[in-house]
This record gives sequence, structure tokens and C-alpha cells, in this order.
Amino acid sequence: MITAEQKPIPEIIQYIAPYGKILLVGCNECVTVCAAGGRKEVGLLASALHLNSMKQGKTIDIKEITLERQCDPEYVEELTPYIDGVDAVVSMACGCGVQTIAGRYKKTPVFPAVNTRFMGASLGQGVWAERCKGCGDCVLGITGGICPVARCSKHLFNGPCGGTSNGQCEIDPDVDCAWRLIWERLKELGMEDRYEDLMNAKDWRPGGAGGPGKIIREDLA
Amino acid sequence: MENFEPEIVAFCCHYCAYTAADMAGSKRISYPSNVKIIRVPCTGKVDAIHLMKALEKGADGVYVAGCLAGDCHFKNGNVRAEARVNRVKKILTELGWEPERVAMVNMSAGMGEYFAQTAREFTETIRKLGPGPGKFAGTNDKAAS
Amino acid sequence: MNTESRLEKILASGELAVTSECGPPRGARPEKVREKAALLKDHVDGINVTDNQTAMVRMSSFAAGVIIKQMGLDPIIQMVARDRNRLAMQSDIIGAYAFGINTMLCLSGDHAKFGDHPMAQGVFDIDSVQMINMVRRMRDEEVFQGGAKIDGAPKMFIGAAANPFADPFELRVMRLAKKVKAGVDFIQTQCIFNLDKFEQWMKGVTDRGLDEKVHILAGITPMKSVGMARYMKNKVPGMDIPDAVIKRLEGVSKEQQPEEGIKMAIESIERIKQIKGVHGFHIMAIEWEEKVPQIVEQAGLYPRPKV
Amino acid sequence: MQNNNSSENTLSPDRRVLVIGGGVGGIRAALDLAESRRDVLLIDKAYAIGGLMTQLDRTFPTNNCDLCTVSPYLSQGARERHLEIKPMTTLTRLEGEAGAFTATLVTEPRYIDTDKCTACGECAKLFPDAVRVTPGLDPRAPTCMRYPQATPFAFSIDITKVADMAALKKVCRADAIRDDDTRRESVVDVASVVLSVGADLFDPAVLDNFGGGKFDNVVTGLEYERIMSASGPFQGNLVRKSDGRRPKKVAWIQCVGSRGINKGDVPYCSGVCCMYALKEAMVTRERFGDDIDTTIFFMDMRTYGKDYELYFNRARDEYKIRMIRSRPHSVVENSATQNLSITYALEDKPVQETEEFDMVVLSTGFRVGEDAKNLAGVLGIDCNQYDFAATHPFNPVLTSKPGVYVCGVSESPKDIPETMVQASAAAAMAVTDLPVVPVDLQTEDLFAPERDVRGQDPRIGVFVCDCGFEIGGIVKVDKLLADVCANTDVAVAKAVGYGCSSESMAAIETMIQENHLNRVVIGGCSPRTHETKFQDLLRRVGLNKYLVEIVNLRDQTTWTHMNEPEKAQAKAARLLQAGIAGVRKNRPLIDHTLPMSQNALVVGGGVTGMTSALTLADQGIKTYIVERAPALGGLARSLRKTIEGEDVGAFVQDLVQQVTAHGNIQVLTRSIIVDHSGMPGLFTTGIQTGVRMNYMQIDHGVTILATGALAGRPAQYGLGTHTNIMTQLEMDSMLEDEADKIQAMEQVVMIQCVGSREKENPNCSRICCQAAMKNALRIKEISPDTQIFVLYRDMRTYGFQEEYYRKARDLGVKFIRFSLDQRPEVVEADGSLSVTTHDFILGCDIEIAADCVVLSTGLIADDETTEDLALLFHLPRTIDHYFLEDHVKLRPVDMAQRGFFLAGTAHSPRTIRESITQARAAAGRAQTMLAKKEINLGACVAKVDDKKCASCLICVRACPFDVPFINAEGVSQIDADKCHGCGVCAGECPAKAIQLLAYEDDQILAKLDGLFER
Amino acid sequence: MSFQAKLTSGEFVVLAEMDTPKGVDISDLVTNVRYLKSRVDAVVIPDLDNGVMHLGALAGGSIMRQQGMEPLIHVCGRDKNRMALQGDLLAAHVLGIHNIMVVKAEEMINGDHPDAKTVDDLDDTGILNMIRSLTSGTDMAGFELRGKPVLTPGIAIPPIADTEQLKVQAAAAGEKVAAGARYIVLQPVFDLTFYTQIIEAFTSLNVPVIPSVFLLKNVGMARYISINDPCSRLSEDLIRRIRKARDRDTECIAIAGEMIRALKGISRGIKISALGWEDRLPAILDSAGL
Repeated sequence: MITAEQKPIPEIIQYIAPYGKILLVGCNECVTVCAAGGRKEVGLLASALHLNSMKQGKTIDIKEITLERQCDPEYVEELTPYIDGVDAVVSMACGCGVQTIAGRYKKTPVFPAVNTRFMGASLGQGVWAERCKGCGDCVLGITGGICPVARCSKHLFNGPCGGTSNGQCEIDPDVDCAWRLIWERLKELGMEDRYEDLMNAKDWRPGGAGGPGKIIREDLA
Repeated sequence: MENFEPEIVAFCCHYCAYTAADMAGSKRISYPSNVKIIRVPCTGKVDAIHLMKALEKGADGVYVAGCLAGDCHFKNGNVRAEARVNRVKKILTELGWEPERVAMVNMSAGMGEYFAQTAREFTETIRKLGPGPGKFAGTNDKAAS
Repeated sequence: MNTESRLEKILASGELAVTSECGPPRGARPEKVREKAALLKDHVDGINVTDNQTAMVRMSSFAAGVIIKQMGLDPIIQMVARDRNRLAMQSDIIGAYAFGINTMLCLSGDHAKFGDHPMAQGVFDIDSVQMINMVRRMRDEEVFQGGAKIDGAPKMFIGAAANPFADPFELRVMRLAKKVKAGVDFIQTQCIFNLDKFEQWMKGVTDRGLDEKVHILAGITPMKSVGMARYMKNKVPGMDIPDAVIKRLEGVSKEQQPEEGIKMAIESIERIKQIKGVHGFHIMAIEWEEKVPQIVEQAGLYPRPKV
Repeated sequence: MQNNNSSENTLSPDRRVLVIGGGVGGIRAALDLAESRRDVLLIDKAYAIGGLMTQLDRTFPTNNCDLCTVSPYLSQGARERHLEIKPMTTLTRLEGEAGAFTATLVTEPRYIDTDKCTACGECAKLFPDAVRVTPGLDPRAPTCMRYPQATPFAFSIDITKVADMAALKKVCRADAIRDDDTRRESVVDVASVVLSVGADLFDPAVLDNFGGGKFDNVVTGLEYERIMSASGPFQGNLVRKSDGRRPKKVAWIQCVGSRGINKGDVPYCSGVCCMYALKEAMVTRERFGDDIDTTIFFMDMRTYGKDYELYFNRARDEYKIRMIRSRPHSVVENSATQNLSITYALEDKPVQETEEFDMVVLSTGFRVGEDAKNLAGVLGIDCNQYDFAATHPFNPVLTSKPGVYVCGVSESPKDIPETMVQASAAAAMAVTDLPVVPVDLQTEDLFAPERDVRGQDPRIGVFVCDCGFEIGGIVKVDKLLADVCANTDVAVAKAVGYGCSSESMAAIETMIQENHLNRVVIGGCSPRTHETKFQDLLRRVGLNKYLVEIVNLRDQTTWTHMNEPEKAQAKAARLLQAGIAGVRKNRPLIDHTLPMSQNALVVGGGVTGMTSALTLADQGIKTYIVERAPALGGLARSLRKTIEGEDVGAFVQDLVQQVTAHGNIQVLTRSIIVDHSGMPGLFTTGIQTGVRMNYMQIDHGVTILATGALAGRPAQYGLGTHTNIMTQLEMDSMLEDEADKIQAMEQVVMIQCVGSREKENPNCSRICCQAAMKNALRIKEISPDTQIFVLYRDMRTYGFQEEYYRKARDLGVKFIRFSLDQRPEVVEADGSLSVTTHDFILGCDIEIAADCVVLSTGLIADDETTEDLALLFHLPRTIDHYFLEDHVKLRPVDMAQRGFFLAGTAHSPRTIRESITQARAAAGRAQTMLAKKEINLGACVAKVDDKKCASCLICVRACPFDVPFINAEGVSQIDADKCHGCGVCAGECPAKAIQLLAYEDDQILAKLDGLFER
Repeated sequence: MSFQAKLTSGEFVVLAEMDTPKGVDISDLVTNVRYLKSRVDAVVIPDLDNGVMHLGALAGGSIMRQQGMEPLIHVCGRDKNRMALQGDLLAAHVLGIHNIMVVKAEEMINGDHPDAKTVDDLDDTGILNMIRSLTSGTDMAGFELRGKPVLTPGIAIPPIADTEQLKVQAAAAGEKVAAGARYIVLQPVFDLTFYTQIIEAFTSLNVPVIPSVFLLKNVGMARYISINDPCSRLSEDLIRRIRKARDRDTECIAIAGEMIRALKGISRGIKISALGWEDRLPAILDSAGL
């Protein structure tokens, strides 16, 4: 899942300062699940923006709507009836959603209200952790199901650096050393010998180094 | 603003704080009439939006009153409520409003006197802070609701 | 003999090698490099030039290396995976080699979080093992990492670091083996304070016969004070400082602590000399370069052999 | 005395229980029976039920207004299908035997048809000829109603006061007056009888020294209550009868007519007067001014009930009520000022004092009246020497006649909580004469089919109670109503007087129907107490019960802002507006139900637990007793004799045998409760049982807590350091087993209140005074020459126990009072003991040599156990670690957590006899719950909107009860049966896909809108 | 590695006890055991433990096998004569149950069928001898078996209060070891001071010694054990510790965990009894660092 965090409200306020009528758009997918931009957050942000405008003694007109998914043009189409009546759109979806709206409604400025963070998994209520960098060439098959790209602070492919202490990463004692985890897992799986295989320098193209990625499924497209 | 009388909303859980408020009544313990109670089954029901909306609609201060720590009728609703109150405090700070305008208090059903005391203290806090967001809305025109 | 490296020659001769370190200045001050290098001049076989050590911006190791080389000394330039992608690395390597620099050390590098640019993006295009492999192939196969032929291959004597003390301990020998497999020629270890553990590690190394394939230089750091010892114990990742070290420093007055620290460093060297597989010492006197000659002398490693 | 074994009677299924007396005790018994789906006939000689309690102003220890707490019970009584009420009716003959009595009843003419009377009050307005119904004070018309919420809700006519019947008939528009009404006799079949006629209050006019009935400003306690009462003759204004001025100095004289030996006195203690005098004094200062000087003249302060000592301390320390330990000699009136001089002697002063007061209140106690004596004759039951019903030594609700049970003051003097307990116990016993399985198992009361209001525009009715002066006296109800009319959808806005009275309820029903209202707002007291009542009202008129909002105008507005009427007015208006805004959004909801487990769990296998279990098991309820000891019996096993001389050991053994042999009882000794889950009616409790702690779980619908208390053993007065310093419990054994040792004793010193009424344990242990008297008398019996000294703080031999106190004094037992700042000291020198104490009368310290020092150590709560169970079951406790009942007065054995009941010394210290009563009561209350057969879970449950759900799992993780799950459709599902209704999921759902029914977001936001509408 | 293999190799073994249901609803049993997979070496299934009628151990052990767990079942002489016992043991082998613990059963009078007849055809040593006979290929009557069962018996030692009893029990255990017992399970431990002596005494018999750890559930239970089981030596401090804890449930688990950690150094394994709260076994294992 894509995770996101709400932007500092002052930043959002700054974006919309010139406008009086705002369309505030949530997304019922990833950002709902990570509690950053679902219906509830839309309501809270709307309320916060109202409170802010009150401070200025102004009125702001906010229309709240939450789409099933902001990254699909068909869902984004649902905004059409409202778009002409607003001065600006504030999107609470990930960057994909913001761009889908911006691409569809050219005349209306679109502002992001969340910072898209990473692809993560949920560790429990209210806790998400980065698990995938979308590098386009998955090595999990040989690293015991633990990703050195996403979970090692230095993306090391050939074992832990010298900074590991007590099994934790040098950057933060709360961060597990990915290579410690990989090693433990390999041992559990009886695949210790895998460790000494040299992993060659990575081809970063599929993950974005080769320019903006695109997938075309010819059987579907 | 002279003679400012704050408007205060208290979300009280049915099992503890609302009963404590009734208890204050049956003991005839007075507290400021500024405080108006909205009853909820558990403070865990109180959404951050409710607090924000109360301020938006005209409250100068809002507080959530739940059971004592560890005594929640529903195990931990009061803990969740407190976390939400803190979230709203953070939002208010970001907006430049005083975070003291929202608060979480805890009490048992028998603490009528404490209910009244809390109501008095909170009212005083808000009185010192002055009018809340809702009071500014009217300066130009009516806020969207 | 693969390279022209003085270090390689010393090691090949079977003598214990001695290297030390010179942190380049944080500014365009070539005289600082020269001052530091001059201190080490006669007492070491190679001078490590660190690469933005602790993720703080310093004069590039390549440039400082050139200055040292111009002094007629032997720089060992360090290169970290943090700041350069494979293109930049390779161009710097051939550049350095063009200036006569023939010994280098491949490192992952401290995370940017610790330095003065914590907001910087860590490159980490390839890791240290991959870097070793790249440099070895540049030298031996005369190809760039991408596969293209090099016209004038850099003949680098390739070093790397090893930390015998970091977790998981059992991986530490294996990781060395991996570097060996990638083609490393010599290893400088992390500062050694826990000698028991170092011996344990070396036993693992010799058991696998790795000492036959790689030269291990033991890392030695003199403690300047008990404060430094405590700081290293608590703040520096991957460091293993036994309580006994701190206790011993606490046992003497503040004034005597530097001397005691040097004494301890010398004792360590004496003990490590006995360990099978150790082929030299890498003395890291952090911002205390002036004491290196004293240590080298008192440890009986002076004078340095001529090769 | 009868022995109660139920089953042998010839039970007839259509018989019912006859309850005689409609006071709180009778009402409680009748309601318990009706709730257990047994048919009941409640008769009362008065024209409305309610008894004494309805005349009280406020009751201790909560100092609440009584009428409003009791009235819901009364009108609930009026609507129970199983309950018939016959006022103005007496029993004239009882024939047959238990299970098959034939009762002859006589009903006096009321001259008003209760079916027709609308209680409009026209007749009373036009014929206000004063008569005095309540002694001395209450001006009443020939047609009258006793109090505003009377049941049945109709007037009655005193025919002797009527001069012109035709004129009277004319004013009645309902044509309800029947001048031809006559005395009617009826015969009914009843299976059992509960006697609850109470007792009269002593009339002090027969005494010549206190001026009762002679001086205007000398009143009885009850008269004083009437003066203070809002429905009393002075509309709640405290004034002197002589001049209508507010008194500045009021004195109470205790024990008037009780604990006496003079003409007109009775020897027993009336048990309630100390508390009511304290209450009246406190209310006086609270309501009518701190500057009113209040003084109580007493002999012993008998605050022996649960937490009553704390109440007494509050009266003395916080309310600064002056306490004078003296029985005044006389009261003399100053003819000019009508002020009163009281002459009294102080303990430590040789001369008499005289002091003048504005008003004197005589604390008069109970006296059995002639009617009650006659009734005992009709019933054929034995009475004791004071004409109270004689009862079984171990079961105070059993009379000498099988099938006839007694409760309340008819049995002995007692206060409301004790009466309530006994009433429930009597009801539980009365059931044993009926068939075990009730014939009528129809599950729910029938209500009109619900009107479908969906899609209709709101038509709101706003009804505001004035609650006497409680609301109407502070805010202007008219103004409130005028304000709400600004809402266009408010179709009706009316003041309804006492909203919870039958009259008002009927009026509201009519208005709802006539105006086609589809939503209702009630402005009155707290929804906590009255929501159900008004929800039922809606159901009666065919509206879904969730279409009503109760606005708390009293408890949270007029009571708290009584000194700021304008602010109260403004707040009331806002709250009403919020209620109106909220009710617009209310939707019809359906309650969820589950079948109820018919098993009971009794925790504790002492006398209390066993008695509860037997009572339940006899009614076919499978009952588990969980006892941690290896054997049943509890603390009673260490007790030998009761004060009445009964053999406790034999009694306990018999009880254990009955329990062990009972087919419906499963005894689990050596068992510890370790976990608990479920809901009222469907609990599952985990138990470790047996020496090896085997784990098992049992399912049960109700739980009775009978875990008892511990015998106190504080390390005071050298207890534990010397064999001759012992507790009363040890003395009790010694008296049985080592009588020779007693004979060798020359002097015995008993010290009272050891470890009780002290800072660490502030309450009175209640049992120790009688225990001391019991043992003192037994010592005297064995060894008449042994000198006994009892060092006491107050002798609390309440009720008939006073007799033993008197006997002890007669036998020469010496009583020496001590106070906490001058406590006795036990000194040991060369192995012999002596006790030093201050003698207030002599004014010096005295030393008493003692062969034996007996300490009255009382009971202390089993803190560890009650704490463990309180955590497990989520139950409240008192500060001194006893369990806390739901309502000290009205629900003394029910716990706040539904399905839990409390009995015995886990509640508070009490004697075996009292514990047994409570055990029966708890079992009876448990039966009323089990009678329902299904659990109503209410409608307040979380509901998921599938379309909005993002399946994020937040609800799954947040729910404190693990109810939500992602179903096969891939969305969150919350089963209504399992949902506890806290709303945590709704508060967290990031997609706003979950709503908590009855508290939906739009309802809450609407209320906020209402609060801030301008 | 199997439980027996671990035991012989000297690795620390972890046993968890699981009660079979009183009834035939095995859903809890199956659910709870799933959380223990790869965390314990064997699951102990008592047989009509505490004199309380339950689903039999043979079936319980067989269910464990189905769930991929190694079973260890109790055998006692209270309820069955030598015929039934031998038949059951052959059945055990066939069902894949090879670990047997010979226990002295709780007296019937303390159970839920106090009226039942006590059999006691064989005592503990008798059963051990019988097992030896069966595993060597003959039944007690001397008939040769068609196929020898593989059964490894251990014994459970009754609670010991003092050094006197310790001597007696150790001697008795010595005989049983001689009769073929291959490991020893000890009473629950709540206090290590005397318990260490107990462990030492039995360790001298040269078979692995496995102490038991009970999960206390609340103050009431701790108090009960402290009063009624003097062998427990459950201290007032421990009770106070539970009472003072903010979260008593967690504290009780922590106590069990600490006890296990402490025993790791001095014993060859551990048997954990959650006494009906088997769903908390994983938490105990977590707390113990296992």
C-alpha cells in the first residue's frame, strides 16, 4: 500500500489562500487505509480550514467529496459537476491522485494535502513501515523475504555494514538491521549458504533510473 | 472583550462523567452554566471531527470527560479519546489557535464535586483565552456549516 | 605483483605493514594536508585519505591524495558508496590513478544522517563489495563496470574495511570471505579494543584460510581520554569497548590519561602481533596524528623497511 | 415457626400472591413478583399507594428528593400486567393453607370511579374544606390526592366532609363521582401472602414533658419533613407554625417514645431516627441557610448502616451540627415568643443547663397500630411482645404461619434499604408457594404496532416538566416553551407539571396522538433515570422508542444553577434547542435480543451464598456455588450462638446438607474465579477448581456475590500478645467449650469499636454491640458474680437488640463510655491484665483489673478478594473495600453492572439473620432478571456502510471486544449481537463507513447546531 | 529435532500442557495449539487430570499429531487395569504417540466424580515395568507382541515441601529411573530458593529434569496456592507484585516468563501449564524469550 501523511496545515493554507471556493477531495483507497486522506481526514481538514478562515474573519466555501480511487480517470470524472463552481482543488490522495485530477481538469489548480511517503505494510493499529522501494527487480527470493533495498539504510546487497550494533541499524537503534534479519531468516530456512553468493551491481532501470516507468499489458491495453 | 462568557461543550460518557454531572446536580454543587453537556455512550465514540465542529459552530472550548484511567466501561475508549483530543490540540496549534481550547478529563461516576471543579477550571481557562473561532465567523458573514 | 603499490610490496615481503590516516581539511587548505602527512612521513607505509568521513564535507580524498602523492608519500584513497554512483567512482579512480595513486579502500560509508548534511540523498548505487569487484575488474579485466573496455586500466591495490565486532558476529567472517571473493587485497579493521573478540574473529578467518588470500591490518586507536572511550562506547556504531578499557582509564588522573591511552595501544599491538594472520597495523589516531610516530616506534615497528 | 420447604403444597397455577400494604416494601415485593411474571394483588387501606416514603422530603444518605426517586416505581407498578392494585382495601378473612388460601377482602367506597377520573382537580379546587390528614399540619380537601404522582391516579372523597353531594357531582366533567359507591366484599384465591403494612409513628402527645401536640413549634420528625417538602403545606418553605417565620435555632430530641421505660414509651430502638434527624438537620442547613443553628440531643448515635458513620461524620464536621449527648428533661414554651426552652444535663457536669430554641423536633419512632394488630389476628400469625410479627430465628421473613411472609417495619423497625431488602426476600419466599414454572411465559409486554415515520417531515412535541419547584421554581417554563415554538416543526410545546406522573404521561400520550407527533422532546430530569419510562410511553402510542430525546433540565441545569436563574434559563433554552435539533435526526431503531442463560453463579459458599443458591435452585434454576475454602459454611462456622440463643452450628450443618443434596446445585469448593466474559444474561466465567487447580468454564445468566467479609483482628489493645486478650468470636467459643474458665473470672472488660469507626476503617461494624451483649449475658448466666465492664463509644443495639442491652444493665454489667482521643489502655504487668480508661461521669481515669479483655473487633472487608473480583467483573467498591450496590436505597442488592447481585457481609457488616434476608433478596432479584428469558441488547450498535468501507482493518484492531471482522464480501462486518455499543470503531473509521446507531454523527452534529443556533 | 532427540542431546526442551475439553468441542484445543507450532518441543496432554473427566489423552495426543505437534501423554493407574493400560499404550504407538509420562493421579475424592471406583491395579513402578516389557516385545502375561511399540516413559514427581520429603521422593525416583524412567518432571515453581535444591537432588539421578511453571491468573489464585499448597512456597511478595501491577494479566505472564528464564540456566527443560488459558502460552513463551 502507498502510505502518506498529512501535510502541515499552514502549507495547505498557503496554497489555498487566494481562493474562496475549494473542492476537497479524498480517496477511499490507500490513503484511507493509512488514515491520511479518507472521508474522515477530509472532514477534519475541512473543519480546520474553516477554523483558519474564521480567524481571518473570512468565509471559505469547502465542498467535501471522497472518490473511490483518485488514480483512475473514471472515478475522477465524478468531480465534473463541481469543478466549475470551485476556485481550486485540494487533493488528499497520493501523488498519483493529485496528478490524475490535475490532468483531467486543466483550468483549475490542484494542490496536494498529503505527502506521499512510501510503499509500506501495516505493523499494527496506526503503524506503517516501509517495505518496498519499487526497484523493479525483486531480490526477495534470495534474501529470505526481507528487502535489502527498502530496509537497509544503505541499500547494501552483500551483507551488513560495520555500523550494526545489537542487531540494530546504525542510523537508529529502533531500526532493525535488515541484514541481521535476512541472516536470521536464512538460517531458519537452512539457506545460510546463499549469503556468500555475490550479488552483482544492480540494474536500477526498472525502478525508475530508466526514466518514468510505464507498464503496458498488451493483452489488456 | 469585556464580560466575555465562553460557550463550552463537554462530551461526557454515559457511565462516568455524565453520571458525575448528575451527581453534581443531586448534591446541588454549582458550576458555570457555560458548560453544555452532550452525552455519548463512551468517550471512545467522540471523533476528532466532533471537537473541531464544535469549535467551528461556535464553541469557545470543548472538552471530553471520560472514565478514570483503567476504568473505562469499554476497556480503553477513554484512552482513544485522549489521543484524539491530542490530535485536535496539534491541529489547533498548527492553525494558530490555542490548544488549551480542547481538553480531556477523567473522573468516576461518583465524582460530582470534581465534575464541577473541572467545569469551573475549564471555563476559567477559556475565559482567559478569549473568544474562540466561532466568534470570529460572524464578523464578516455566516460561516458555512 | 599486481600493482605498483608500496603497501603491496611491503606485505608481499612478509613484513608487518603500518598505515595511518589523514583526515582532509574542511576547506581549501592544502597546507593542512601537507602538515598532517609530514607528521607521518617516515613512520608508515601508506596514508589513508578519508572520504567525507562521518558524512561531513571535506576536501575530496582524490585531491588530498594527489597532494600527498606530490609530497612523494603513498596515499591510500578511500571511496565510499554513499556519495557517488558508479560513473563518478570510476572516473575518479582512473583520475587518481592518472596522478599515480595506486592504492585505494572501498567502503560503504557512514550514513548521511550522522553528518552535516543529513538531508542529503545517499546514492548507494553499488555497495562496497560490488565496488571491490568493480575495481578488481577494472584492473584485471580492464573493463568498466558497464562492460566497455578501458584504455589504460587503473592498477589499484584494493583495500576494504572489516568490523569484527558488529552484529551478527557469525556473519563477520563470512562477510570478509565475500569481500575476498569480490577481489579485495587487504583489509583494515575497525579499531580493536576487545582483543578477545578480535582473536575469536581471526580464528574464524584463519580457519577458513582467508588469511592466505587477504592481508589483514589490525585497526589501532589510542584513547585520548576516558571521555573519548565513553563516547566511542555509547555513540559510535559498531564499536566494542570493554568496560575494562574504561575502568583502566578511569584509574589514572586526567592528565595521565593520554599517556595511558598510548600505552594501551602499544600493548594491543604487542598482543596482536602474536595473532596468526595479522599482517600489519592501521593506526587511526583521530585528530592526534602527532602521536603516531611515537606509537610506531614504541611498538617496535620502526624503522619502516624500504621496498 | 414454619420450615420452608416449598414443594409439598397443592399448588394451583392460577393463584396469585397477595401483598398487603402499599408502602415501599409492599411495592418492592409486588414489583419483584410481577417482574418474575407471577400474578400479584396489592392491597392498601389508603386511597393511593406509597406509604410513608411518599411523605418524606428527602431521604438519607443521598439527600435526594424521595418522590422523584420512588415515583417511577409507583407508576411502573401501575402498568405491570401481572400486578393488580386495590386501594382502600383490607383483608378480613384468610382461610386455607399455604399454596391454597382463600382471602376475603373488603374495599371501602371511594365515591370516585378511578377509570373515569382524569384527576383534573376541579373538585378539589372547589371544595377546599380543610381536614387534617397527616397529624398536625396537612390541610386537605374532602377530595384529595396524596401527592402529585399518586397511584392510582385519581382523587377520592371523604364522604363525611361532604355537605352537598349534588354540587360536588356537578363540578366533575368526567362524571366520575359516584355517590352510590358502597363497601364491597370480594373473595380471591391466593397462594401466599406478604405482609407489609409497616407501623404507625409514635404520637408524642401522650408524653407530658416535651410539649408534643401541645406547643405549635414542637413537631415530630415527620411533620418537619412535611414542612420542608415542596408538596407540603408551606410549599417547601421552612417556617414555624406559630408565626410563619423561619426558625434560627432548631433542636432535635432523639428517642422520643423509644428506648424508654416511662408511660407511653417502648423499650426497643426504632432504628431510623438517628439517621433521619441527621438528615433533617443537614438539609435544614443546606437548603435554608448556614446560619440556622441545629442541635441534636441524643443518647447513643446509632449510625450503624452501610457508610452511615461517614454520613454522621459529615453532619458533625462539615455541616457543623451540634451534637449533645443528653436526654433532655423537658421542653417549656415561652408564651410570648413561642420559643422553647430545653433543660438537659451533661454527662460531665453536675448542674442542669437550659437553652432556648425556635423550634423543637421530636424524633419519634415506630409503634404497631391497632389495624396491624387486628390484621395479625386475621392472618393468624404470632406476634412478639411489641406486637410486631414474630419470625423464624434464621429467616426474618417467615411468620409462624406457612404461606404468610412479612417484610419491612411490620417485622421490626428498619429503614428504607433494609425494607427493600426484606421485601425482595419476602417476594422470593412467596414464590415458593407457587408452581415452580410460571404458566405464563409470554415474553414481552404488548404494545401498539409502530407507526412508520420514515419520510415524514418532523412533527415534534416538546414537553417540559416543572418537577414541582425543582425545575419550575428556577426557570420560567412558559418562556422556554415560547422559545422553542420558533422552530417551525415543533407542533406542540407544553408544560406538563410532574412529567413522570401518570397524569402527565397520559396527557403527553393524548397530545402525541391528537397532533400526529412523530418525535418527542422531554425536558425534565436525567435520561439516566427516566429515558426508559418515556421510551415506553412512545411505544404505547405506536412510536419507535428511539424517537424521543430527554433534555436534562433538572440534574444538570436547575439543580446546578439554582442561584443563577437567568443563566439557568438561558442554558435550559439552549439544551432544549439541542434536543430538538437532535431529535429531528433520530431514526426508528430495532432492539437486538439474545436468549438468556438460565443458570446462576453464586460466589461464596457461606450462609449467604448457600441461602441464595437454595432459593434459586428451588425455582428450578441451575446454580453453581464457587467457594475457595475446602468446605461450605464461611465465617458462620466459627460462630456458636446467636444473640437469640440459636445454635449456629446446627443451622449451618443443615444448610450444607440441603445444598449438597440439591439436584440443581453444583458445589465447587477449593475454587477460584479467574476470568469472566459475556454480557448480562450470558456470562461465561472461568474457574480453577480442586487441589490441583483444574480449569473449567461455566455459563450463567446472573451472578450473586456473597463473598463475605473477614473477622477483624487489628493489633490493638494487645490482641495476640496475651491469651486472655481475645475477640468476641473467641469468647463465643470459650463460652460453649470452656465454661469453667469463665466461672473463674472475677472481672471481664469488653472494649467496643476495636478497629471500627477509626481513621483506617471509618465505618461501624454493626454487629459488635450485639455480640458484646450476647456474650455479656452468657457470662452472667454462667457466672453471675463475674463483673463485666463494657467500654463503648455509642451502644448501637438497634431495634429489638435494645432489650439485651437493657437486660445487661439490669444484671449489673457496667457501661463506661470512652472517646477516641481518650482511649482505654490495656496494661500487662506480671502476666495479669488491667485496663485504664477515662470515666466522663467521674471526670477521672480509672483502672480496672481484668481476668480477661474481650475486644469487639467486628468485620473488615476482604479487600484482596473484592478487589480481585471487582477487576474481573468490572464492579465498583466502596472506599472501605466492600462491594458497592447500585442504589443504596432503592436497589440495595442490585449492582450497577446488570446481572450482578450482592448479599451478606460482602455488602457491609451484618448479622446472620440480616445476611439471610439479603441472600433471599438477591436470589429474588436474580429471578426477576432470569424471568425475562431473553436479553435486550438495545439498538445502540455499530453499523457498517459496505459501500464506504475501505477494509482498512482499523475497526478490527480498535474494537475493545474483537467484534468486527472482514467478511467474505471483503468489507468490515459488525454483528449486532456481539457489539457492546461503545462506538470506538465509529470514532476511528477513516472512511466514515461506521456509524453508531442512536449516536450517529449527524445526530451529534445536529445537537451542536442546536446548541449554537442564534 | 524430536523431543526425545533434544532431550538426549542436552538441548533445552520446552513442553506446554494443554487440557482436552470436557466435551467433544475441540476447536479451542486445535486453535491454541496452532500458535505453538515450532515454539514448543512437545505438548503434554494430561489424562483425566485432577480426577476430572475430560476427553481422553489418547485422543488428545492423536489430535496433536494431526496438528503436526509432538504429543506427550499422561498415563496413570487410577482408572485402568493392566489390560486397558497395555491396550492403550499399543494404541498410543500406532497413533504416533511415543512420549509417555507416568503420573500419580489425583485422588478421585477431589475430582468431579468422587463416587467412581479407583482401580490402582498397577502403581507407577508397575507401569514403568510394564512399558519396559511392552517395548521389549512381550506383554505382562509374557505373550510375544506382533510388532514392538516405541515408548519413552518419564515420570512426574509429586510436590515436595521440605528436605525430608525431598530425600524420600528422590529415592523413590531413583527406583523409577531404574525401572526405565528417562526424564523427570517436577512440581510447579514459584520460588527458586528451595527449588534449586530439588532440581539438584533429581539431577543427580542422571536423567534430564524438567521443572514446571504455572501461569498464575490473578491474586485469588496466587493466594489460594500460597495457602493450600505449602510445597509451592509462593511468597507474599509475589502476591503483592501482582496486586500492585498496573496490568495484572501481563504481570502474571511476565512472572511465568521470568521464572522460565531463571530456570533456563539450571534445568534441562521446562513444562509450562497455562491451566485452561492455553491461548496465552505464546505470550508466556515470548516473555520467556523462547
